[in-house]
Amino acid sequence: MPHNVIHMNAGRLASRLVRRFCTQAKSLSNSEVTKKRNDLFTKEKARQIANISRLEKIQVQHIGPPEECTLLMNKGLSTPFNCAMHIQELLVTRSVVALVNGQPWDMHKPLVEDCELQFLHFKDEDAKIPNEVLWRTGSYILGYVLENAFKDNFYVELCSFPKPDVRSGSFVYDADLKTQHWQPSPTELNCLSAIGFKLQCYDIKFEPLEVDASVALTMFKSAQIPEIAATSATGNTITVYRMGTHIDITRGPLIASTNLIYRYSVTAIHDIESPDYGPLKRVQGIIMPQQLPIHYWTYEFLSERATKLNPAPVPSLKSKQKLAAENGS
Amino acid sequence: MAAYLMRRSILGSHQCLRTLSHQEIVSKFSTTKCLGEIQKMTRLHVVDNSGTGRIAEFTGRPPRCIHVYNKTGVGRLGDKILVAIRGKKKKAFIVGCKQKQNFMVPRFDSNNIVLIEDTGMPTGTRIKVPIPSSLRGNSGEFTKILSIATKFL
Amino acid sequence: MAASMMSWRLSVSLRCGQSASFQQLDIFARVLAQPHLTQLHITRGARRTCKAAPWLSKRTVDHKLNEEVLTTESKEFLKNVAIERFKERMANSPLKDAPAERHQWTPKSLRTGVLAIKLGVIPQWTKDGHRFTCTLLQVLDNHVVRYIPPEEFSKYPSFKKKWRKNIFGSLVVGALSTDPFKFSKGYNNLCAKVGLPPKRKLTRFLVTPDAAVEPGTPLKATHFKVGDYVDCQAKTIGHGFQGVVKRWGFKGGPASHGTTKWHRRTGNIGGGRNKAAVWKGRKMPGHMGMEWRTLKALKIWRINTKYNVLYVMGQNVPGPVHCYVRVMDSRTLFRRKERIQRPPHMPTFYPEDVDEPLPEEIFDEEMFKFTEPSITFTDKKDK
Amino acid sequence: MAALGNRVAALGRIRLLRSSVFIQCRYSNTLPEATVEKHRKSKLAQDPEESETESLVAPRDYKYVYPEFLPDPKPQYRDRIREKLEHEDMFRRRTVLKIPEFYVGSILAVLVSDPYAPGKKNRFVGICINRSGHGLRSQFTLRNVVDGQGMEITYELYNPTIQGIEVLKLEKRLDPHLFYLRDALPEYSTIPFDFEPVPHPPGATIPVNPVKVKLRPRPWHERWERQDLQGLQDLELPERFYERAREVAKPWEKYDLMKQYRESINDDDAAKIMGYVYKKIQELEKTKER
Amino acid sequence: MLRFRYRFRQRNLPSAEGTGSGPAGRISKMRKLVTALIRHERIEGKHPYLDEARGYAERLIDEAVRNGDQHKPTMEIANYWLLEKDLLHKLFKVLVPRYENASTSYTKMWNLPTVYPGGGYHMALLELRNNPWPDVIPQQREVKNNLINVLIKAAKEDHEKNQQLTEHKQSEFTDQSTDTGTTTSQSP
Repeated sequence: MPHNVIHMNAGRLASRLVRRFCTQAKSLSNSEVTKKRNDLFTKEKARQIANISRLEKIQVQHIGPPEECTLLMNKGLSTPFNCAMHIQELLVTRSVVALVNGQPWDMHKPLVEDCELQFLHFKDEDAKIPNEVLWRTGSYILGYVLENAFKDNFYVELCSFPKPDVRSGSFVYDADLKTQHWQPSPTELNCLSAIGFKLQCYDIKFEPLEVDASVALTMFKSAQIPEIAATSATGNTITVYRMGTHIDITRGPLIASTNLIYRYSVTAIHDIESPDYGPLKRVQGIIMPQQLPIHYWTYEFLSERATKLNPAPVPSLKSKQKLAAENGS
Repeated sequence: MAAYLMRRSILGSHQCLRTLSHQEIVSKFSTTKCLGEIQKMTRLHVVDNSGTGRIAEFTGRPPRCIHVYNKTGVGRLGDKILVAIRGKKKKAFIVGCKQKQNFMVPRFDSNNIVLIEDTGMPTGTRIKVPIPSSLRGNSGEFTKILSIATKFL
Repeated sequence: MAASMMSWRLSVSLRCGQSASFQQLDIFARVLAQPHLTQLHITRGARRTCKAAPWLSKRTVDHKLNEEVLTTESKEFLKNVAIERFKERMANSPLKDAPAERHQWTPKSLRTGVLAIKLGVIPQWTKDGHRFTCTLLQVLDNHVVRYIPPEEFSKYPSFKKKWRKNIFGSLVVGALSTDPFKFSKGYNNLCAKVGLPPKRKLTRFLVTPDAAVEPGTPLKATHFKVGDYVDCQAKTIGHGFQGVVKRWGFKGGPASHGTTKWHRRTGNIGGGRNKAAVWKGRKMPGHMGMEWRTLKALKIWRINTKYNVLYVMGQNVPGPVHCYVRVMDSRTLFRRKERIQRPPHMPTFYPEDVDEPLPEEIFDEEMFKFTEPSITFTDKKDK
Repeated sequence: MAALGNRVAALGRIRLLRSSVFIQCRYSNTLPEATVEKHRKSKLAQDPEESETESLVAPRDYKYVYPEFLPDPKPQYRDRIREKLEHEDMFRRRTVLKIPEFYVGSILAVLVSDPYAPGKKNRFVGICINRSGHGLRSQFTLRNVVDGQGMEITYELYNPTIQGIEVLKLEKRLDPHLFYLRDALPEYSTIPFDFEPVPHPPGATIPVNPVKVKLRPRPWHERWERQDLQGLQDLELPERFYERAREVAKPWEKYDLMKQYRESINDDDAAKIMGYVYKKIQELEKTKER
Repeated sequence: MLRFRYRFRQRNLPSAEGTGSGPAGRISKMRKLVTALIRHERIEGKHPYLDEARGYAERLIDEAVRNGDQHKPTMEIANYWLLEKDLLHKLFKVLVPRYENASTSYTKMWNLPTVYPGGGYHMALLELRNNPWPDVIPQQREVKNNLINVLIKAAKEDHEKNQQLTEHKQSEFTDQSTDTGTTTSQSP
């Protein structure tokens, strides 16, 4: 799978479009939708595990400190996280993502074949992959924050987030907050930040699940899903991540657990205008990992920079189609 | 206590003994700088031309301080003291000290005194050695001493 | 650091009543696990304590925050940014101007002091050739950090009963600006409110409301006039636990003459008969030094405006060289009439008050200036 | 729960560190000199001190010609600004009064204002037996025997009542001090008040007087046999004195590099100070020429 | 000039070479330690002893660097301090060229963990700089690419760009103002 293709949430684009043209009588709430998706996710996961009828063993070659070793693991069940548990506790607590045969791989994604395994963390000499993974996770958590922050009578529709760009200073989530005239005060931004910041107290795992496009469609009711699915390796699957009860589409990978976060802030909410989705809000944030303790002054300086409008492209159907077409070819 | 005082006296005396008897009488004790100060039982050197002083020095029993008329008990320049000389008690003024002095004030190699009578008149008529110039600021009884001085430094 | 984080987290979770289905944290158990918060009672109450009061927020941060993670390039950049910002703020701050209302000095008004650093002792001479020693105190980078009016200050927990209520306000003066990376947010914000970089040392002076100075105002050596009398307060040199001979100057016992085990002892400590007790205040062995001591009514002989150095009379200002010294107007009744005739700068010296800039060296009238020819005496009668 | 474990471990570490922090009890509420220096030049300060202009390289003998400019070597008393202000005062005084070059062993005449003297002046001639002190405190001691009475006067070099210092004979002796003249025969320290000045051509090397002093028999002020003094004749003491001197001698102090370092201003600092002095002295000479 | 923090007062080390060895014993111990340091370039021992010996070693090297081997007193000092005479050659021919242009101290000192049950001493390690042994603390990871530094680097570039922009604007502004100034001055 080409990794650096468009990392977007397919969002609920279709549902959004559908609702725009066929007015719905019943008003939705985020909590109801979340519950429904969780049911579907649990069911699908159970189904996939039930599919594995007999255990097959694979050989996993671990590279790097503390020791190089070969592990005999279960195909389709064991994850890099399980491998780390066999080797050393340090790997369990600090690893952000794994490298499986040179490709980034989620810590909680089952291994499917014999492979070489490497664990990455934030203090690596070349920490590019963990940084990007963290930045993507930041965007993912923004989705969680937006879905959970608002009262039940506001139905927040998440749109998409672009490819993580660490050097831009902030990560982004574009969403329709249904409140176009709302300009959050600093205190309100703090409240938003606190939702993400609190996650570090809990050891919540990011569970990836590859689902069929049809299942994804029932989960998200998005017209965009087949297109995203087409870009995947198999041609008809979509990667869905669950964190606690929050489920979102992203190609991943994400970090291993929420307790790797040290500081998390929602820094700004900007108005943007999308040609296809109309006016949207661009929510920006900044995140720091537990492994890199940062002085508050430095953090405030960086968050100040993160308030500036992120130059990432505005979400639009055409660009997506175009990109999808490029990736497909 | 007696032994202690005796040691003191000998310590205090060595300097003037030396000036007098040209190194014939030598103390067997080592000496220290701090004992240059004038206190009770210190041997002194009479620098006026009075007969008593001259005889006392000649006989090898120079006067010794038996009281200092101030509150500290340590005699400084210009202080009045009581000395025992030739078996008599006599008053005297200190006109030169062996101990460390302030800047610009001379320090002498011996503790010099000038004898006075009970009336306040100096016993001698002339002081043989220079005396510190700062003493010229003193008033009262001391002016009579100044009048018989020959040299100020 | 960890403790402050924890309390912050606590407040966050209390403030945001987010209905999460996650297992609730046992926050209080975790707070109790903090040594910083549970072992407090031991640190206080001693006569000399090196530790700050536990209810104050932590002043410094773990040096690892900056040392282990950042490259030197990053550190330099951040430092430059900090310098730029503070320079800008200090230059643009409207607070630097003289306050709108300035009062006349009255004998009852109490001005602020300055926080100086002791540089050492040198001899100086008067015009009649008299030698005396001066202590040099440098007023280095002093700023007023904040002012609390009397009404508010009277409610402070640190307000002492012996101060009369609603008379004195509190004025915090800071010395030695430093970069903000060494300190915690709480400490930095004390100074940041008035646009100042964090100060290495803060101290508090009691002032009357008419002598209040606008926060952000720099204090210089010219806060005082030559000829003023000041009190100098500092911490004396520590000598550790000492016996009575060194601590109180007792005579001890004789070295020899049959003395056994009685050379540096204190002797009897209590009387017999009716007062069969050890009286309070009895001089005994104990910790010597490292205590706050004040030397009162010292004359300022000379001021160097270039280096902000005060030449203060005396060689016995407490403390070693490079210690902090609180210098304030003398509260003794010494030369009171003179002071009324020649009131001090009120509330402090502002450069706008004088038409020409002050000379580099200001001398007392009686003091010998080294540019003058040698002293010669003349007869009083001649005059 | 692993995360909790992590943090507790971290807390434990902090606690250990705290307990091992060394609290400096003797000098509390005090800054190290380096910190004060840093703050004087800090860019964050209201008006930071400008960095000094480059000083010149002084001739090598300046350290001995102007010893009073070297500060007290005790590090706990040193401060750059105090030394600088002190030096400024000293140069101001030098513009008014010519303080000549002299050494221990030179013969000087000092003219002092005296409020009690008839002409309000007092002159004393003597041999310099000691130079000591630093900065404005620097002092020298003159010794003479007048009317058979040995006397010494200590002058402060920068005392404003001094009206003139005249070098009658510029020479050095073999020892750093001549306190043993107190125990020597009087002729070694007798100098007439009308001693005629011995001219010394500028730029010529300073002659060293190799005279060996004969002491009177004991008792003395100090045990001279125990000191390494060059300017003494044979002391004519019994052998036991020399034996004892050998017993208490400390021959290693000659090689105790750290002791010497602690008791003197190091070469780099001295070069810096002397460079400044050299510059100032040159300025002084220029102004005098005009 | 010593380029490390030394104590204002020396430790007397009264029992450096057995109880009652006194100052002579102290200096003898120091000589042995300095010789060992020059010989092995890295030695381990009790902290107070090594801390004292450090000053002597530094001063010895400093003298050698300043004066060279043609200076008689320096050679005498070196001869005293180096008990094994072959080290004189090493001092003047190996160490002096090594430290000729040094801007830091010539030695380094490390605290070692206290051994239990040891003699209750704080142990330390003293070494010459740039010695041939492997580093005491292995080389640390490069921190250039961690998240914070990447963000700060990007911020720095932004900052520089902004500064250039503002400078550009200011220069335009000043040009205009000078123009207007000349016109007004010309008008009367």
